[in-house]
Order: sequence, then structure tokens, then C-alpha cells
Amino acid sequence: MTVLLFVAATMLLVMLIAIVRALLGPTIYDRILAVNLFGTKTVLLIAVLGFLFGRPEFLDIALIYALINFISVIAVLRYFEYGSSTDGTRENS
Amino acid sequence: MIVTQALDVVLLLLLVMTAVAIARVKDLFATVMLSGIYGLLSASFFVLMDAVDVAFTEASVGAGIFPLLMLAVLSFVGRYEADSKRRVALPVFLLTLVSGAVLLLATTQMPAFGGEDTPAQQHVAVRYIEDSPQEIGIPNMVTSVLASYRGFDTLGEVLVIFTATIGVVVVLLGVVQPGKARSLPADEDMADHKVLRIVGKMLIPLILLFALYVQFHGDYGPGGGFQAGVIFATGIILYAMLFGLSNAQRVLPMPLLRGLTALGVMIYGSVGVAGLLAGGNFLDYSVLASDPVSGQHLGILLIELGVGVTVASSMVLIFYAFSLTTSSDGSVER
Amino acid sequence: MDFFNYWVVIALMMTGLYIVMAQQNLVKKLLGLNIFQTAIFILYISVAKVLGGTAPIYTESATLYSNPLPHVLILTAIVVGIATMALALALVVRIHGAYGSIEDDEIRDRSKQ
Amino acid sequence: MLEQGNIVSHICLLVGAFLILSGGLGILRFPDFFTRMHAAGITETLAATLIIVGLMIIAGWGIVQLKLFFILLFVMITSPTASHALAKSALHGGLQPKVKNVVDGDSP
Repeated sequence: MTVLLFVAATMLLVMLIAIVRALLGPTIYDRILAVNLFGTKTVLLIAVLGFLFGRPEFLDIALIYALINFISVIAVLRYFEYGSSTDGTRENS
Repeated sequence: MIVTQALDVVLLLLLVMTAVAIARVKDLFATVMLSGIYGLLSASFFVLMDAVDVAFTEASVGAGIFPLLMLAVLSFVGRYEADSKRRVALPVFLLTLVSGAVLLLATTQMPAFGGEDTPAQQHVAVRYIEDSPQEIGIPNMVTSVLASYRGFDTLGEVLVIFTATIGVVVVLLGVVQPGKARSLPADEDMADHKVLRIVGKMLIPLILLFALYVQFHGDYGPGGGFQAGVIFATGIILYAMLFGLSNAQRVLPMPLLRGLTALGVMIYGSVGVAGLLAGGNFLDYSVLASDPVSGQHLGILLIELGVGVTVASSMVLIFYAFSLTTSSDGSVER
Repeated sequence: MDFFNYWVVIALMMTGLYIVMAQQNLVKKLLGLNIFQTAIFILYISVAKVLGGTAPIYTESATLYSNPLPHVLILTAIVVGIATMALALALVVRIHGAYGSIEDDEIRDRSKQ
Repeated sequence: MLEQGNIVSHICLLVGAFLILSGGLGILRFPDFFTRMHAAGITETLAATLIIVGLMIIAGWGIVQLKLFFILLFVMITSPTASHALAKSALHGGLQPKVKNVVDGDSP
């Protein structure tokens, strides 16, 4: 119980760090890395929460995050690939 | 209990922090990423608040469709906000402060958080919790309420999704003349990301399979048509992103999707009418079979199927509409 | 501490409202609306929570459950929310096509001409 | 026997938490994207494995353990893939790793 709580607290701390990194950037890759890291931490946090509150059968939520979390990475690669990390404005063109 | 409250406070503080960051950052790409984090955080919060079905929905929407749509639009409209010259921020800020203060004053009249005997926990909630496992015969009370007790509400929600999808398709694709339409813009199929494509190939069947599990396990655990539909659509969208839109359209062509979107709503409505014909009320499933409980089972199964079909095809259709529009360079009208 | 969740809901709502009113960029405005919407989700889910209760899926071992009704309302609202958000984004795309900009003031200037 | 399992799972969980924390510190403190990605990517797989194995030991034989196994499997597949794709894309996108004795002004 205490150990699980400790793990959850660590996870929350690292989540805070990931938010800071997503905020600071500086490149789009840093931001997407932070979101990806955050996603994995959420998977683990939800799994730990299930055990902490004694209903571990709700792991489906963590499972779905584990499955589709990397979609946002693919979306970034799909829409912002190559060169748009420095300048993405297509306005005035 | 103290653990719940501590985690509650921390998660909510992180949420506020993220929201403020979204308000302050100028780079729209960063705000979309932060919105993704915001979604993940709120999903964790929903798990903490025992709302597993809600967390499931937020997980499938927030991790898949939402960032995707946002990024598709951003790639089209540009990434940076212009520095606006008209600064109206201060009066607006004061206004929000004042209205926030008024609302804050109102919270002192609210019943305390988490009480057992607050007004919200009286009336129908008691009945749902105490009677639904016997009356409907399925353990997931959220599904009971969603599909049976408040089935008419849900029909309305599905209709809203249906209508919004029609709106998206009309707004984005409506003006293109059918003659020269759909000369697919240089199909981006991410061919130089071989690893991604192979891993995608491994994962897509699993995602679709998991969607079916969520669809049919919704009576016993968190899940149901809404979540399953979104997850299923995510699998298809993943395929479309990795292997090109034209390939995805060969699997699920637009006309088929349009038909499916309507079909789901129709399944839902037909179940209601079937109830009428069998001598019950609209969306009363008890009369669908000889035994009321198995009638409820059948009704919920069919309704969730209708919801799943509509949601899945709507989401794929929305994605198609966006990628057809935004990947063609230049303006929409030509 | 009894009202902490409600305070956070108000803070989030006001942040969303501020973004919607003060920012000129339409996509940003939509993100603000999204924050506002999530604040309302959090309000409903907080109201539904019973401390010491558990998720409203029947088990032998539990007698105290959180309220399932708000969960239903919010579950559907999330999916409806993404559908309507898509509609709004479609409009943004079309506005960009028509005016070449998604900044509120620029659009206003150009539509006056 | 049960005590022993408990100790093992606790060790797994604690080591996992430590690794997650170190990865977090790395992503906060390291100087450029590639080192940050290194910190996050490498600790992530091992830490996730340890934590999920720890939970699996607590869960015991059953459907919960199976679900945890699947979570582990998916994290093990998707996380390195995402890291790989990101690193590749960053490199192609013109982001250079910061090397000690190269002095060019484009480092962030």
C-alpha cells in the first residue's frame, strides 16, 4: 500500500516535469517527447491507482492508452515532418 | 480516503497548471501538445473519481482523435498565433476575475465534496444503484443507465454526433464540384518510416480486436458503444495515416461510411420502434423477449451496436473529410 | 478542503473563458472552449463521487458506489464534444480558406473591405 | 511464500519508481533533444517493465495479470517505436546532436 502510494507520487512528480518540458520546448520534438512520456506515465499511474483502490479489473483504460498513445507521435510526423520544426507558418503564402 | 483526497488535490493542481500554460503559450503546436497532456490528466482524475467509463471515453478520444484533428488543422492554418495589436486582455481578465469570484461565493452554498447524503446522491441515483443489477441484469450500472433507463437521451446524443458529422462533411467537402473532386492530393503514406509501418501493421488488428472487446464487454466492465466506436475508428485512422488515404478508402469507401453512419442511428431507432410494436413503450426493451431481463440484454446489445457503428463511422468520416481538405495545398475552393 | 474541487472547476472555467474572450486566434479559442468543457465534466464527476465509494460496477464486495448518472451524461458529452469540435474546426478551415487568416481581428478587417 | 512475493514486488516497484524519477530528471536537465530522449527512452522501458511486473506479482494468477501482461507488451512495442521515429524525424528535420567540441551556433 505505502509502496504503491510512493510509486504514484513519483509518477505525479515526473508528470509535473513532463509538463514543464512540454511547456519549455524548445523544439516540437521535445514537446512530443514530453507528451509521449506523459502518456506512458499515465498508463502506469492508472494501473497503480487500480491496485491502490482495490478494483484492479479496470486496467482496460491503461490498456487503451498503451495501445494508442503513440498515435499522436505518428500524427506529428505525418503533419509536421521535416523542416516545419523551425517555421510552420504557411500564412501569407 | 485521505489518499483519494491527496491525489485529487495534486491532479487538479496539475490540471490548473496545464490550463494556465495553454492560455499563455503563443505556439499553437505547444498548446495542442499541452491539451493532450490536459486530456491525459483529466482521464487520471476520472479514474480517481470512480468514473471508469468516463475515463475510458476520455482515454480513447483524448489519446487518438483529438490531437489528430488539431494537428491536421494546424498543419493547414499555420502554427503560430499572430501578435495581436489590439490588447483587450486587461478588462477581460478583470471580468473573468469578477465572475470567478461570484461563482466562488456560490460554492459556499454547495454540499461538501464526497458526501453520502448530498442531494445529488438521492432520488434516482439510489434506484439505479440498488435496482439496476437485478432489473437490467448487468453489473455495469453506467451501461444500464446509458442504454436502458435513459436510452432516449442517448438516442439524442447519437443524433447530435450524426448531425455534426453531416455538418463536417458538408462544410469541408460540400463545395467541391463533383467533376474535378477527389483527385487525391499526393498521397502521403509515410513510406520512409518502415519501422512505424511494421509496428502499425502489428498493432492495427489488435486495436480493432480490442474495440470489439470493449463493445461487447461493456455490460460487465467499463466500455460500450461510444468507446468502442472511437477505438475502432482510431485503428482505421492509424491505417490511413501509415498506408495512405487511398488505401484506407479502398477498405472503407466514403459512401459506405455515410451509409453506416445513418445505419447506426437507424438500428437504435428501430429497437425503439420494435418495443412499440411489441406492446411496450418506445425504447422499452423488457417486451423484446419473453423474459424482461433477457429482453433488456437484447435491447442493450443492439443499442450499443448502433451507437458503436455510428460513432466509428462518424469519426472515420470526419478524419477523411479533414485529410482530404487539409492535405491539398492551397485553399479549399479551387 | 470540502470545496477544493469546485474551486478548481471555477479556476479552469475562468481560464477557458479568458482564452475564448481575450485570444484572437480561432484555434486557440476552440482550445479555450475545450478547457471550459472539461471544467464542466470535472464538476459533474466531482458531484458524483462518494468518498469511500467505488466505481459503479456491481461487485459482491462493495455496497457503496459513486453515482452512475453523471458518468452517463459526461461519457456521452465527451464523444459529442469531439464531434462538435470537429465541426468547429471544419468551420475554421473554411474561414482560413475564405479570408486567409484565422485571427479574429484580421478577419474582421478583411470582411469590412 | 506470500511474504517473499511481496518483497520481490516491492523491490520491483521501488526500483521502477527510482528509474522513472531519474528519467524525469534527465528530461528536465539534459542539454539537448537527443540526450533528453535518451534519458526518457531508456529508463522508460525498464521502469515500465519493473512496475508492471511488480503489479503482476501483487495481482496473482488471473485476468488482471493477463491484462497487465498485455499492457507491458504494448508499452514494450509502442514506446521504442515512438522513440525511434521521433529521433529519426528530428535528425532528418535538421536537429543536430550537441557534440562537445563542435562549435556552431544553432544549438538551442
